[in-house]
Amino acid sequence: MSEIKRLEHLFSQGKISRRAFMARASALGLVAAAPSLIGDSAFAATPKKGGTLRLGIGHGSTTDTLDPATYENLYMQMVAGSVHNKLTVVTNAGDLAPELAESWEPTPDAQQWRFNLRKGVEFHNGKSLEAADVIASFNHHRGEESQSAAKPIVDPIEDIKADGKNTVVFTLKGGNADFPYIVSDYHLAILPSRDGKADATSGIGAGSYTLESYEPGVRTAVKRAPNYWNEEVAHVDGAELLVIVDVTARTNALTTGEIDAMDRVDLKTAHLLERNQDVELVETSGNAHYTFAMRTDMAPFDNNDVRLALKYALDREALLDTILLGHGYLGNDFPIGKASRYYAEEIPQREYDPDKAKFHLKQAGMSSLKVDLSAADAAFAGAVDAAVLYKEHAAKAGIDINVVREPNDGYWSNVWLKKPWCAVYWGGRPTEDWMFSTAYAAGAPWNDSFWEHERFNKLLTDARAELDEAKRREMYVEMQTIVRDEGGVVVPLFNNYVMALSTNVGHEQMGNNWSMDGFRAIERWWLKS
Amino acid sequence: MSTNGKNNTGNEVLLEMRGLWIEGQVEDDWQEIVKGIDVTLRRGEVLGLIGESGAGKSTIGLAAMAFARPGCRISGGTIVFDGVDLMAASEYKKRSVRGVRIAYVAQSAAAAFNPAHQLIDQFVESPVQHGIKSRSVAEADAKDLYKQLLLPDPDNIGYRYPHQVSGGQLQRAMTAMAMACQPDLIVFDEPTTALDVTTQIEVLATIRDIVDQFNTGAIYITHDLAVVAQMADRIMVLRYGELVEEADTRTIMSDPRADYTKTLWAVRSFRKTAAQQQDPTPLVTVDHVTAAYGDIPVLHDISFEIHAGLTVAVVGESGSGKSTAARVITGLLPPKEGRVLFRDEELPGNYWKRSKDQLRHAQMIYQMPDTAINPRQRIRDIIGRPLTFYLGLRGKELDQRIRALLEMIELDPSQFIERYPAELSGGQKQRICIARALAAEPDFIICDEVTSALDQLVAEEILKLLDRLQQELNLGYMFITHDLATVRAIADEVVVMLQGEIVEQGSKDEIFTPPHHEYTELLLSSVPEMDPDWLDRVLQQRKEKDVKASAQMS
Amino acid sequence: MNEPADIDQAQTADALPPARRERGWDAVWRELKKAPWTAKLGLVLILGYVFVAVFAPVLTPYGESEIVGRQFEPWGGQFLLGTDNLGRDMVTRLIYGARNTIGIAFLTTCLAFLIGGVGGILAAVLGRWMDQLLSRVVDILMAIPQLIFALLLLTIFGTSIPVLIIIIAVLDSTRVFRLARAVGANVAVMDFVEAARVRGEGIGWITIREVLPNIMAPLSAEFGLRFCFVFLTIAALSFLGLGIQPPTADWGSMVRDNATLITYGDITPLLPAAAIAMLTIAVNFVVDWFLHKTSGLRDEY
Amino acid sequence: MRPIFTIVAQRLALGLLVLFAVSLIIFLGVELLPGDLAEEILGQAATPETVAAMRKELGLDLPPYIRYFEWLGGMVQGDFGTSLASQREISELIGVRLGNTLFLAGLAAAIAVPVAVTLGVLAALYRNSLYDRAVNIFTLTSISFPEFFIAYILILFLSVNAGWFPSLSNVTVETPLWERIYRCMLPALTLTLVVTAHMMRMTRASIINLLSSPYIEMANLKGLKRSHIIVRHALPNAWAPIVNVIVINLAYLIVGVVVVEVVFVYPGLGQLIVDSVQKRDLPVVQACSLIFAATYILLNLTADILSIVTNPRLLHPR
Repeated sequence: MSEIKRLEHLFSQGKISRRAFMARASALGLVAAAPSLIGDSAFAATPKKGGTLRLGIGHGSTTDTLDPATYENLYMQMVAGSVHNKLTVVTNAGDLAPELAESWEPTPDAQQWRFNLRKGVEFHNGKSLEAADVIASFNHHRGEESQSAAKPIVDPIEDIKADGKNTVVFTLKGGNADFPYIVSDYHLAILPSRDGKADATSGIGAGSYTLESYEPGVRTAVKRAPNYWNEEVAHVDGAELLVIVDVTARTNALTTGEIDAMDRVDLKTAHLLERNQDVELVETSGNAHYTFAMRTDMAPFDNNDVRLALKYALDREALLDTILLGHGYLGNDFPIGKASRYYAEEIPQREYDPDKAKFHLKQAGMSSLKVDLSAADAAFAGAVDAAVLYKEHAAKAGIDINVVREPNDGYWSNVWLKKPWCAVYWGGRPTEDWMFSTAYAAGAPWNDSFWEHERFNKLLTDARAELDEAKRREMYVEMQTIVRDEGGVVVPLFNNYVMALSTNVGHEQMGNNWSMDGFRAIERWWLKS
Repeated sequence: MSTNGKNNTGNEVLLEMRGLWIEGQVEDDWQEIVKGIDVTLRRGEVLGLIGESGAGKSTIGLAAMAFARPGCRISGGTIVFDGVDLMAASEYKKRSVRGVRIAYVAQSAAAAFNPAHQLIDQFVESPVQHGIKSRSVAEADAKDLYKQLLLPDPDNIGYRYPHQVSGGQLQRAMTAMAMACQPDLIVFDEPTTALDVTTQIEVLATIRDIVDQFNTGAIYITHDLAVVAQMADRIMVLRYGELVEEADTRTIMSDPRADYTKTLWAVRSFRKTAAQQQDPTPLVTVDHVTAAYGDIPVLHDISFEIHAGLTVAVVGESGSGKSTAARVITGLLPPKEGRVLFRDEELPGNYWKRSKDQLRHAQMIYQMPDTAINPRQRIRDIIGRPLTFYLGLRGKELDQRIRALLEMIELDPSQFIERYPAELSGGQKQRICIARALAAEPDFIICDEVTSALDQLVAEEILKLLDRLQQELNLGYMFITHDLATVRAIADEVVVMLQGEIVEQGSKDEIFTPPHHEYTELLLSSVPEMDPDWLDRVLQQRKEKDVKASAQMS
Repeated sequence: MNEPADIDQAQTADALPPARRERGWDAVWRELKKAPWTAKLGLVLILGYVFVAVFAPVLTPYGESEIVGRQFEPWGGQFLLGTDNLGRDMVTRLIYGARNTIGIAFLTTCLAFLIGGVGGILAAVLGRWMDQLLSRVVDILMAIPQLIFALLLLTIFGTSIPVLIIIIAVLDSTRVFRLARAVGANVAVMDFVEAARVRGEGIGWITIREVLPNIMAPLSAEFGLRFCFVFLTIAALSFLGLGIQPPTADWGSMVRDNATLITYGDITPLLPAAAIAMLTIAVNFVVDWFLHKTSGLRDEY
Repeated sequence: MRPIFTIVAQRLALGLLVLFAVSLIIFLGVELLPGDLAEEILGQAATPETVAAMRKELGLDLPPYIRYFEWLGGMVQGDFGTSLASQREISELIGVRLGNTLFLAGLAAAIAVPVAVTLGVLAALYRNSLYDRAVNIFTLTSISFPEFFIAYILILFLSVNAGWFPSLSNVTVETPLWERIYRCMLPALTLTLVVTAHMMRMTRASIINLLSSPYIEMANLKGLKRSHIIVRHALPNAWAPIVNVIVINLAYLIVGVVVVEVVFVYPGLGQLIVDSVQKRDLPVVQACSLIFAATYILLNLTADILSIVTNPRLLHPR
């Protein structure tokens, strides 16, 4: 198969993004051929109105609540994606677009942001959107008492003020060029407010669909909001979200036509499901990744040569094949993925090289190394298997990894951030700054490698407030290089979002920032008949 | 009925069984239970089948209905009932005979009535299911029969459940049920064995009346000679599935021919050797004991003594509290009031407060040898345990003592010492129980109905053995029994109990010589005698007495 | 005319019951030959499983969790039944699965019988407050939904194999207790137990020497059934992700890991499921026969 | 009839004590779980501040015994409390799901019990026949498979291949009855296969056990038909053990079906419990445990009452 054919195939299957396709196609000198190809084959169909889209979701819990502060699984994230709007939205192409905010502008130091709200927007209960609602919605996550999962991302906000009815001014503690991206986070749904308090529990939002019925961990039904501002989305009349935790049940439901689409395809049998004429397998490469975090404040991981030795001692290809069965892409020891703007594709991929590992071990003054690696499948599916594989690979470099199986329960409280070396999952963050500040900045609560790097930390602060695209890109590439070569985290794999759709479901290019078309499947997809 | 010829037994043959062979399954092999028996029964005739356990008498009785119990099969012979060859008949044909033309009265009415249904439902079942009578007619018949059989409240007793009716009444209700289709033949399978003697006499009387009245043929199966003498026109003596002797009742009673028959007849001849010198201090004294199971009182103010070398027989019917008295003595049931003394020394009420030695001195032999010894232990262990436990014997000494004990109870040690109880006959098991009791070297032994589960000949042997041991070892016995014949055979002193109280006590001679206490009188007079006219006589006497009594009343 | 005394019934009567003098292996062999085909089949299967379980390391070509090839290799060739999702040999996993699953289920059942059996007999023999106490404790344990309890305990103590064994054993011992108490109570009222009490025997002797041998039959039948239930319980827990944890091979999780394949008509997940089913059927067949033998039922009338 | 009331009263009193003990044990069990609700809900996103804030709001910072007695106080007044995780009324949270669980259990029982008893009676009637052996082997086989496996097999054949029944049983409150039965058919069939063997074998064994009793012989000697003997003479006396085993299986159908719920995505109580234990949502775990324990106690009581009602000895004392 020629390279372009392969790309085309990948692309039409959604395995690579439009952007990646374009990039690779242009690299092959095929730009001329591309537009027609894209235009004709994949996305020519016009969306059709009507019908009820039924989605099988593999992760939901009976303890879920409608409060956006508690959203933690795909089931609620899908509710968030359809019932609620945010100030901004990341489009399926990966660009930032206005949603409830019509426009925004920063001060030159990127420390103060003015968001002009879209006029005439109504919540599902008929209330008009005002600046007060936005303020209340953000304050819902802020403050000492906050239990919100979004508390860390709203903490940098110093102050929020209304400037008239339709403008909100955010003052940050420091400059942040990515702030418009941050406000697209699914937790930061804009809720109707009363007397300065956001109504978080009634399920009333300003999204394209209204909540019809909601049962945590079981089933949610939504129907199209009658006077939603954006005519271009919300094709289906309604949608039904079913929590189907068991993957076999989910697959059966799809094959028997009881649902139209599902997430989290069983990777082991994905190739079999693909043979089904009525099913389309869709993959998107996002920012979600697996890591093995070493505590750089502890021996022997305080020695960068040891860290490098371990980074070289892992056969990532084998891991990708075995753990993800190829449904993902290789990590290069930095946490920035293909869905990110400043993804440094140009940095050479780190290869499995036992000799280099031995060399670095020698540099560290060691002839052999024995370390414990803590893992549980709570970290990510196949974490224990991955650790076992790692052990086998590393053995060839004279490194003896002792795999410690940790209990699933309490893994995040008892192992992560505690044990010297453990397996970790990151869902990824929409912006580089966000990712780095969360887990790599010195003193960040989730800096699971307890890493401190002066140059990196300076770049981080500078890049955050830098509004010049080119300069920013340069800075982020440098940061990725630093993390790759000096950081305390092994990033072996980025996992794809693998979904299966009935061929009756129509869609355009899939957003790859999150699973299920960036959580927007309900308003972006349609039914062909 | 009965042999005094007041009924005509017709000449027409009702049932004819020729060369009857029946086999039973033992493990995998079939063993013969009945070996070529011929039975002929004429209409209206009562045939008695008598023999010890294993004689095959019940099996023959059931074969008359062309029925074999599970695990048995009729392997040869012919069964012709009223001209119909039942062996060749279809299952359907056999069913139409059973319950309609031949009926069955079982040994234990309490077990043979279905506990889930009312008596009358079970009465009407045969006639209704066989389509002979409608339910309402059958119910009316039932009430008539209940009345004839002198059941109390005949109009309503049918609506009771079996457990609400006493044993004697149930047995009569079962006889009534057998009569439901007015059959030509009734098979009575030990119908009074499970009853107390005083109840037995009433049931015997009603059975005889009803058979007489309807001129029904009957096969009466029993192990009790005296009973069969009252009931049967003709008697067949069976042993090991073979016929020993057959003759009409009077002939066989007065002039038995076969040796076996003679030994059966002689069984009740044993008499205990005369009592020895009496030790003034009693071994055991039961001193004004009152006892109860929970709130239900069972013993009221009981006192008696047991002396070394003597046998105290405690007599009474079921529920009289005689076994409870034994439980009080052994400490299984602490008395509410009163005390138990051993050699003038008070024993703690509860057995686990007693010393090992106190326990050792009082041993017990039980009614059912099957449940009294652990089926999972060898004879060596069963007898050896008290030796080890009380006397601390070990090794060779232990082995020798076990063998000596086995010899003492007349079992060959080399043959028996390694066996399990399942490989022993009932009598042998009871001997093992005796050996176990003796092993403790006790001063006195409580014998709780030790012979009632055994055949007469075997029982007699056990009694003899106990007597011999008593003389050799100067043991005191407390002998609990309901059987006055046994009392007569072994007792030195007698305690008669009724409803938890002692009604009479004294030496054997005192008790058996009139004048008796009223209840003792009833007991004594109810024991069947080997005289075919006994039943008529007793009934006659009682009637006269009643008339007298009512005359006095009025 | 003979004197009655001359007929020594005691001596002659021992001819009556057929003298079953043979014991030991001969008797066992004889019983086996008479067993129905289902029981024979069951026994052969059980022996086969035990053999495989005991000699697992000898029989298997590879190590238990050794990755020997690519994932999902087809049947035949180097890997008789192919490889699993990590490239481990399926035959090896199945055989080790037998070892682990049977071993764990067996240990669990033994422990359950130790706890429940001893408790049950004690309750039956001692009666009164002991019976009340133990029975009420068991009532409470049985009233707590097993699943919640197992879930709680497994979360508290972690899902290690010893913990798994202890928890299932404790939960299962309640049923054993009930049975042991019921059949024990029947034996405890027998005269020979009373005789032992009155002899002054201690509770240990009565429990072990007098009562236990007489309730072995129903207990061993129950042992077979319980074994199967434990087996299935472990499989169910594995399905919920709480059972035996990888990389230890066990049939329950092997079924679960590959269950999606059934939808596509691939029979790989059937192998461990069939292994489970065959063993439970085999045990049930043998138990059936055993129950039938010991209950002394004659089936035809 | 008096003994029934006495027994019922005694059992109910005892049942309350058992419930109390159960609640205490479950409470202690949840207390012993590593981590608490706050940590579990926040998961990877937990920071010490958010955890502390959440604990404070939920009252998790109070000493355990105070929380227990507060909960007990509410419980005695019929107040199940609110779920810590979702802040919803537990009665409302559980109500629908309990209904679903009971419906599925009822449906399975409605199929399984008559089938099992009929099969058992027939097996006793024609014992050792080909039919008996076939039924025996079939039922043994059906309980020998793990239940999730049976479920998958049924889905494969009846849903994926044949398309007769849906593979999902996602019912809601509004689902009409027939639709509900149709949707619940596969889980009900799975459960039927799981429980039938036990009940059928017990029915057969109890009846055969009675066949050697004198009153069965008596019935034979009355010339009654075999079927009449089994149904009229054996069955009424075999009810007690049969009812007992039915009750045990009913309890199982209500309490132990989480696996089936997972496979068929049926919104019953099982899944709620698993989630709540994982989230340390104590009040929900407590409420579910108590409901299950009460179900178990009530079912046993029912069995006892039925044994009395079917046993004239106890129903009509002398």
